Amino acid sequence: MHRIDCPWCGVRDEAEFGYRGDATVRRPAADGDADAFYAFVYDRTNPKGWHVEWWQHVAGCRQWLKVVRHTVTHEIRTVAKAGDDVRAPSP
Amino acid sequence: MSAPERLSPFGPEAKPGRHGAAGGTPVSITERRVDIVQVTAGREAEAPFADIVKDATGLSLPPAHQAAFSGEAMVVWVQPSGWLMIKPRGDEGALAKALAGVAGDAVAVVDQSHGKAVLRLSGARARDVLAKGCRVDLHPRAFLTGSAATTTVDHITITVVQVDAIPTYDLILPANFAEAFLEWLLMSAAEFGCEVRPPT
Amino acid sequence: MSQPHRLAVGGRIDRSRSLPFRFDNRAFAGHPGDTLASALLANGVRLVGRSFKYHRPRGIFTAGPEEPSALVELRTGARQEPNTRVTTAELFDGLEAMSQHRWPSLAFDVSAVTSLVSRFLGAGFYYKTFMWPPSFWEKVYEPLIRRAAGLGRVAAAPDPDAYEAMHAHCDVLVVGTGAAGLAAARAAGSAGARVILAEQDFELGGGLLSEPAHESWRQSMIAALTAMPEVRLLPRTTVFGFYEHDVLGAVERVADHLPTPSDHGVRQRVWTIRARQTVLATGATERPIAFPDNDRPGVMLTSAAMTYARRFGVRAGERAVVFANNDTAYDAAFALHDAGVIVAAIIDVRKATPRADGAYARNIAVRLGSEVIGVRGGRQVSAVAIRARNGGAERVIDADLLCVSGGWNPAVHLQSHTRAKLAWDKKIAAFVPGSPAQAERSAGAALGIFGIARSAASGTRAGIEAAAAVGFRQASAFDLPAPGGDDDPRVEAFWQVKAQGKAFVDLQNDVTADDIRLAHREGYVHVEHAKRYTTHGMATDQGKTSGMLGVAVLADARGESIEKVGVPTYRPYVTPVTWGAFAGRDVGHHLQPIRRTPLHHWHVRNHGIFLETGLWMRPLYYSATRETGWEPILREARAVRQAVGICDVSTLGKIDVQGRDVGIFLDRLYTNTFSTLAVGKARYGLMLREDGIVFDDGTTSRIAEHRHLMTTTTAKAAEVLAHMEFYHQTVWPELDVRFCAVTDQWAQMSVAGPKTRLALQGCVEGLDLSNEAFPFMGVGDGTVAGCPVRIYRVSFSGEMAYEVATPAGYGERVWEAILEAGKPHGILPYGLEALGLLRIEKGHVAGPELNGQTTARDLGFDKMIKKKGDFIGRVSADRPRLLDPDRPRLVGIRAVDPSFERRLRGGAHMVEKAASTNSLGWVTSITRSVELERWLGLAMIRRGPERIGQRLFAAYPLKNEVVEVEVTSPHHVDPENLRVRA
Amino acid sequence: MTHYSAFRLFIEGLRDQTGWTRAWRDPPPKPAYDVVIIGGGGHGLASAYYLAKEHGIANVAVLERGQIGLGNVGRNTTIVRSNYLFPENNLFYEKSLQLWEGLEQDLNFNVMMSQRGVINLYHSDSQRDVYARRGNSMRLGGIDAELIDREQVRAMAPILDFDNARFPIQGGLLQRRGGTARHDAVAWGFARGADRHGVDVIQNCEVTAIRREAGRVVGVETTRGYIAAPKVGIAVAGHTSHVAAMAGIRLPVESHVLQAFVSEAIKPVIDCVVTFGAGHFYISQSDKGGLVFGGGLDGYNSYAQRGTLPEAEHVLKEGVALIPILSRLRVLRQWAGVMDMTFDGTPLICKTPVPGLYLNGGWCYGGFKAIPGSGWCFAHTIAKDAPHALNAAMTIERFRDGGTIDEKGAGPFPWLH
Ligand SMILES: Cc1cc2nc3c(=O)[nH]c(=O)nc-3n(C[C@H](O)[C@H](O)[C@H](O)COP(=O)(O)OP(=O)(O)OC[C@H]3O[C@@H](n4cnc5c(N)ncnc54)[C@H](O)[C@@H]3O)c2cc1C
Ligand SMILES: NC(=O)c1ccc[n+]([C@@H]2O[C@H](COP(=O)([O-])OP(=O)(O)OC[C@H]3O[C@@H](n4cnc5c(N)ncnc54)[C@H](O)[C@@H]3O)[C@@H](O)[C@H]2O)c1
Ligand SMILES: Cc1cc2nc3c(=O)[nH]c(=O)nc-3n(C[C@H](O)[C@H](O)[C@H](O)COP(=O)(O)O)c2cc1C
Ligand SMILES: [Zn+2]
Repeated sequence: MHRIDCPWCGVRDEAEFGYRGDATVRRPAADGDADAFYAFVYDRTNPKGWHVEWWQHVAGCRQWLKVVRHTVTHEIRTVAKAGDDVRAPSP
Repeated sequence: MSAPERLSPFGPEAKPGRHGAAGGTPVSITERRVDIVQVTAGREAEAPFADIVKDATGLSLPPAHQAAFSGEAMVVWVQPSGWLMIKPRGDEGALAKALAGVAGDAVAVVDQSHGKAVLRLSGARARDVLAKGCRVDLHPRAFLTGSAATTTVDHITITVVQVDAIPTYDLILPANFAEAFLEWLLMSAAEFGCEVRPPT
Repeated sequence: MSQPHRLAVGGRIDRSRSLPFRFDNRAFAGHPGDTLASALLANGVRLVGRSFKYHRPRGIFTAGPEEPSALVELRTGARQEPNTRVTTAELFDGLEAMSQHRWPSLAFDVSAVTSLVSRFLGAGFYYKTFMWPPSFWEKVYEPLIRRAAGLGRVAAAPDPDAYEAMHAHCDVLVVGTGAAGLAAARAAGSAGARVILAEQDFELGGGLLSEPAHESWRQSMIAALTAMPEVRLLPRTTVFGFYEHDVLGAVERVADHLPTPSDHGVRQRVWTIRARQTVLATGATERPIAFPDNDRPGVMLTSAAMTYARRFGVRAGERAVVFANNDTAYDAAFALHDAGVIVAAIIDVRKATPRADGAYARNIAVRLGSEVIGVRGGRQVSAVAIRARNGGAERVIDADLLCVSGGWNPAVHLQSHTRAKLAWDKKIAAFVPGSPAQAERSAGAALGIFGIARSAASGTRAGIEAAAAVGFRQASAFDLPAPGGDDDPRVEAFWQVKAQGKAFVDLQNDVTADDIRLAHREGYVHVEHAKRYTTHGMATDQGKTSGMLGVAVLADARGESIEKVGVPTYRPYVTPVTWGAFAGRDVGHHLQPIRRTPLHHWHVRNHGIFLETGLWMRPLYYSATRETGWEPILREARAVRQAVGICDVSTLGKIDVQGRDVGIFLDRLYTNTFSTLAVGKARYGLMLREDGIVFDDGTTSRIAEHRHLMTTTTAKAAEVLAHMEFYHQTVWPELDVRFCAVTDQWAQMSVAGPKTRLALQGCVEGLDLSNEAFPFMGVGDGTVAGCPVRIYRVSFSGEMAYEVATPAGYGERVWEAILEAGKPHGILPYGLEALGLLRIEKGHVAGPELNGQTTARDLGFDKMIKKKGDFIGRVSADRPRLLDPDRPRLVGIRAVDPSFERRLRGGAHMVEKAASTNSLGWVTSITRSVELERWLGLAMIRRGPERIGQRLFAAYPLKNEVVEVEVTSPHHVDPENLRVRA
Repeated sequence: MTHYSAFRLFIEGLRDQTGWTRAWRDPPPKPAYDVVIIGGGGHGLASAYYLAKEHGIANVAVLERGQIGLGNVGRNTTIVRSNYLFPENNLFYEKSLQLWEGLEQDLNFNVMMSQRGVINLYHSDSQRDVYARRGNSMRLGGIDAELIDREQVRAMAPILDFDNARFPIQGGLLQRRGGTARHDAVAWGFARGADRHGVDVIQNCEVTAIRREAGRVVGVETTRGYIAAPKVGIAVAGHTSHVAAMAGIRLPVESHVLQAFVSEAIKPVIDCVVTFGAGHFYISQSDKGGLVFGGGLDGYNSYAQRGTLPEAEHVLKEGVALIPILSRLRVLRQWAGVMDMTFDGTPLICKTPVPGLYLNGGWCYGGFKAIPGSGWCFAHTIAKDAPHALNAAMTIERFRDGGTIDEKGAGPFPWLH
């Protein structure tokens, strides 16, 4: 069971959160073309290692959080607010 | 406007009385009939809004996962720039209107008096009852009087506020789940015995 | 009720009380403090079960949860519980147990003939046969195999007992209460840490329970721990899994030692323990040695025989032979001797040991450099055949108990769950915990440390370190047990006796050393391949006692070290866990919490027939006589088409959206424009996912300049809110918008039908409902029966309709007031079914059309897609194959035959000719029409709009039905939308 | 190599099983092959087998980084069926099912294919219609499917809860030809079968790079040296993204974890495969007597082959809700496998932008049943350098051009499929 340290609420169980995948892809600007949207919607690195990803504290403060998590060990390195600039540590 | 009596969201079966094991030190469960308004301040609106609340209720806006109370009034942090303001039941919609009137556009004021239900759970074993569904650590080293947490209990999103050291908790829950939650709570408390008190 | 094998004195049982119990319908008695195993042994019962494959007689092999052989069906009726280890079942008054996996009786088991042909049934034999003739596999062979397999039987009726979950948090979790665990818990507890101490046994003490010399220390430790307010003791609690993020699962057997759980009590609970640090003081398991017939009843682990004598006051046999490769067995042998068991000989594979002197002092014969090569007796050991290892003649020693000790395996399972790698400890010839991968450390025998004093010291260290790691410093020291002589286990790695006969390496699954060698010969040389091919270590005991033997035999066959070969992956559960315990309270009707609308109890009182839709309960229709079929639905729908009806639509998702940028935000959320919506007006909106597929729809009203109230579908309410928050918080944080879910705040009812206005005018105050003052898509406030209402003039049914919303607590009052006012106009409440009927007639899309596969264009919403400006899904919706005119598109269909005999069904496929198999699309929704008096529906058909007027067939091969239909516009009723504006 | 038969078993029984030989050889890698298949799971081994058997291409190596058969093929809930909605899927899976039906004899290895029937339960009319759409699609494609009512479900699986359920059972979509097969045996049987045809099954040989010259594949770097091959097929399931990335290919694939469970062995209680329609739970009983069951994905990207506590609670509560008499039974073991989830839930069997490189992946949680069919189609695609009609739609391009095959309608969220 994941335990995620919400910057607002403290450490909480996975059950309170929703997931939305890779947070390194960004929605293209309003004039983005088909390629840009393909990349946003479908193209994924799918790393075996550190992954920067979206989790929402649904049954809590309802904030979308940027979580840096290891996809093999499930270790969580960072839990940041949506606007924060966080990167995956080098493997 | 004064409006007719509201129907309790806890359903017709929620009658005062004793449930579960006899003897021991039972916990008590009381429906709190209150008005609740959810307020969400826009950016930059938080500070002026805090003053407004202070003036209106005498309460400071509590920081993250805290609640502030004074008498029967309570303000509970629920999300960044978002609080629940709870007061004894008054005229229909009056609390929301009053707040909206003074807060203006920069603060979203939403009446939840019917959308949320409040149960007060109290007794020496209250913590043990909640531990059967509440995932948050309620141990006194981690959660004190004035602490608040929105979390899931029995799969339902509930805001838990510790009111005193007995311990007593106010459980703020979605009205549509009120009956289901009460059922769970009675089952979980049955081992210790449980007194359902008349609503206040 | 004599207990012939009960010792006169000693043990932790209460001889003053007697507990009657039954095994295989025979009556016996034991004492409080007994397990079923000790009570059976006390009564001289040796034969307890049959093995899985060969149905060989089996007895009690261990004294703990690692038991591979002695499994029974415990209790009867709805409480029957298969595969229960007699070694952990606490005796209670009236306990009933039956042997299992035998027929007709335990003593005479017909299936034991498999043993005679066992030479043909080597490992994996079934992969090589049963292939001819092909049809025989399913008809003949497999049914036979299935019947023969399996062990016990599950109960025939649902479980009457309750279970529950428990959530816990602690600084230090200590698993195990032997010398190491007690010391660790006390060290951590006295440092001030919050400690949980879990022990699977019903008594705390582990190995100490068989050490009378340390009893006072044990008691003082427990007393000290009990006195610490932040230490929680959990007996009868097995920690079954060590999961990620330092969460451990444990199961507490609250009432398994009672005939039934107490009133208001549960049988078991699953604990979810979030531990900042964990100390694994789980002890060690003794392991056997593989030799021919090492599975006979009467062959037992040496420590188990000792435990029966010392803890339970039971002689597991009269005359014992001990077969060992290590020194700990001597201590056990001496304990047996001191308890009055004759120890005929100690057969030691080693050439020498300092312990031999202790044996001679007790007049126990020791045969060094010897091995056991066979066991005499079928259902019970009668003698043991031995020989010198360097070759020598066979000698036979009479004995009814053969104690075997092949050394000790530290209980490393929990650590292995964390993916920590094991390390090989040559000194004890066993795997020990490797460096930790999570916040844990091991102590005592679990770490490969033997001796009470040394274990206690190791536990103390672990407890101090664990507490320190989370910021607690030890405050006060406590006494440790006095060191007790020579604690060196001195073991010589010795695994198998190579002699003729079946030497088992997995007692429960009947895997022999020969099976392992066969697997190796056939190329299944990796330990995981060998495991799977032979099923070694896959039984209910997961190879806890004999697993290492198989590994050792494989290593020998490979000519490699055990360290190199490794063990198969250990996974949860340390011991198997009851399903019910995991389910907790979430069973039967409580599987999911029920979500009720504010009108729920009105529906209940007024004969609503309910349907579970997601978590909601919604009335399908109303019928006092509980009719089935279409009649009640048609009645309700007719009321709407001809007069007026009222329907509870409180389940629709409602989101209050406020802020200066609401208009901009909604424009990006919906395919159509909302920024232009006037205050006091509602508009229908369509949302896409970013891949261009329709996500959700609903009407949204502008309540004030900077405030909108959105409605979503019932099913998607939560998803839509999360979706909005996602885009707001992560993509467009600059927009000033705030969301608040208000679904629960409102009771909402749709009042629809040509007489709606008349009905509402009879009860609504403060709002002019005339068409001029309050046109279609208007929004306004008023009161009904003194309650505030907000009224939206929107229509799902296609009739003139008003949706009336009121704060939830007034729902019933408003609903009843409208019913009262509508009475003269023939008002009826209508349910989900009539609602569906009406919307299908009208051609409004819902769940079956918005199924995640359709685009806005597919649904005929081309006009709702704005040409300018960004919105979610805009770009992806224009991918070429989503624009393909050949895609299925929404149309209406009507049965050509107006009689209701040949019914249309949802899920039918559209085909060109009655016999065609080429699908042109499918039927999404159907209904009996009250307006057109025939079956009609909606369908997604390739080039559908181009086919309007054509005849096609709705094929439903599942029922061999084909119905001819005409393709029409989806709007079967009032396509001009006159009624809604009337 | 020893032929398997009852007669042979008899003979070997008489001579203490001494005559059996290795099921497959353990050859060292050769410097070059006509085709290299990366991945010794079900798909890789079946592909090699059919390359040799159907196309006469036997100079093939299957390179497995660890031991064959210990990936998903050796850890799944073994359900075999062809009850899919879209013809692009159901015709493909039907081909696979037909191959399953003769696999024992074909491979001379008893993979215990057992057609005891698969029931997908429905609990409401709307769910029935969704299943009916699927069942009718199957029937139009010539595939067996039946829509059964509550009483028919009861007759097949009387132990389900028909009386006290939160979500009462209304009926089910039944495919009688569906069932289960023995997971391990499938890997071993194909390995042995491929080996018999001359394929080299090479274990402990991890591919670390894909070498290209002038844009074309020429071979692979491995932990056991360079191996040349003009054609390379990827069949690495959970690791598809990584191996594809070795050739510069990025995919709409994420790795997610699915868990499975087995109970203690008990006497037969359920003969068919049952899938709960009001949650995520499916169950069957193995020939050994253990109940094998599972639920949904963990819900987040993961390569951890490890069971979790929330999923255990989730799956077991649905298990007890569906079959209350299992409440007192014990669950024995919990494990997990890494799924290569595509963004529409449908697999990829196709050529790639790199000539000579072929892709077989995106199996999600349903690739066990696909093993023979996928091997057969992939072999065809590699041998002919063109897809078979059965896998023509299973391309990477479908995500760009909007031709996704989204059976569930869950959209581009792999963890929801
Ligand atoms: C719990 C669970 C339940 C499931 N239930 C079902 C079910 O009921 N029915 C069904 O049809 N499907 C089911 N599946 C899905 C099915 O198991 C998989 O889709 C299928 O097995 C995947 O194909 P595979 O057998 O080739 O994969 P694998 O067996 O995983 O084979 C891939 C192989 O590639 C190897 N590899 C990876 N990288 C490299 C490299 N660089 N070099 C060399 N080798 C490499 C791996 O070691 C592995 O052996 C389930 C899966 C799981 C985990
Ligand atoms: N006499 C014996 O039979 C025996 C057996 C083992 C150890 N010892 C001796 O005891 C001393 C070691 O003490 P120790 O404390 O390390 O071991 P221990 O065997 O005394 O205690 C381990 C305890 O952990 C419990 N346990 C194991 N796994 C568990 C789980 N998953 N959940 C809950 N409880 C679990 C066991 O029931 C046992 O009570 C040494 O002297 C050793 O030689 C004796
Ligand atoms: C269909 C099936 C049946 C299984 N039956 C058993 C079983 O009876 N006993 C057991 O210990 N494991 C059983 N397993 C689980 C395996 O032991 C193993 O956990 C699984 O294949 C995953 O491998 P791993 O745990 O080594 O990673 C079974 C697995 C499958 C797929
Ligand atoms: Zn939070």
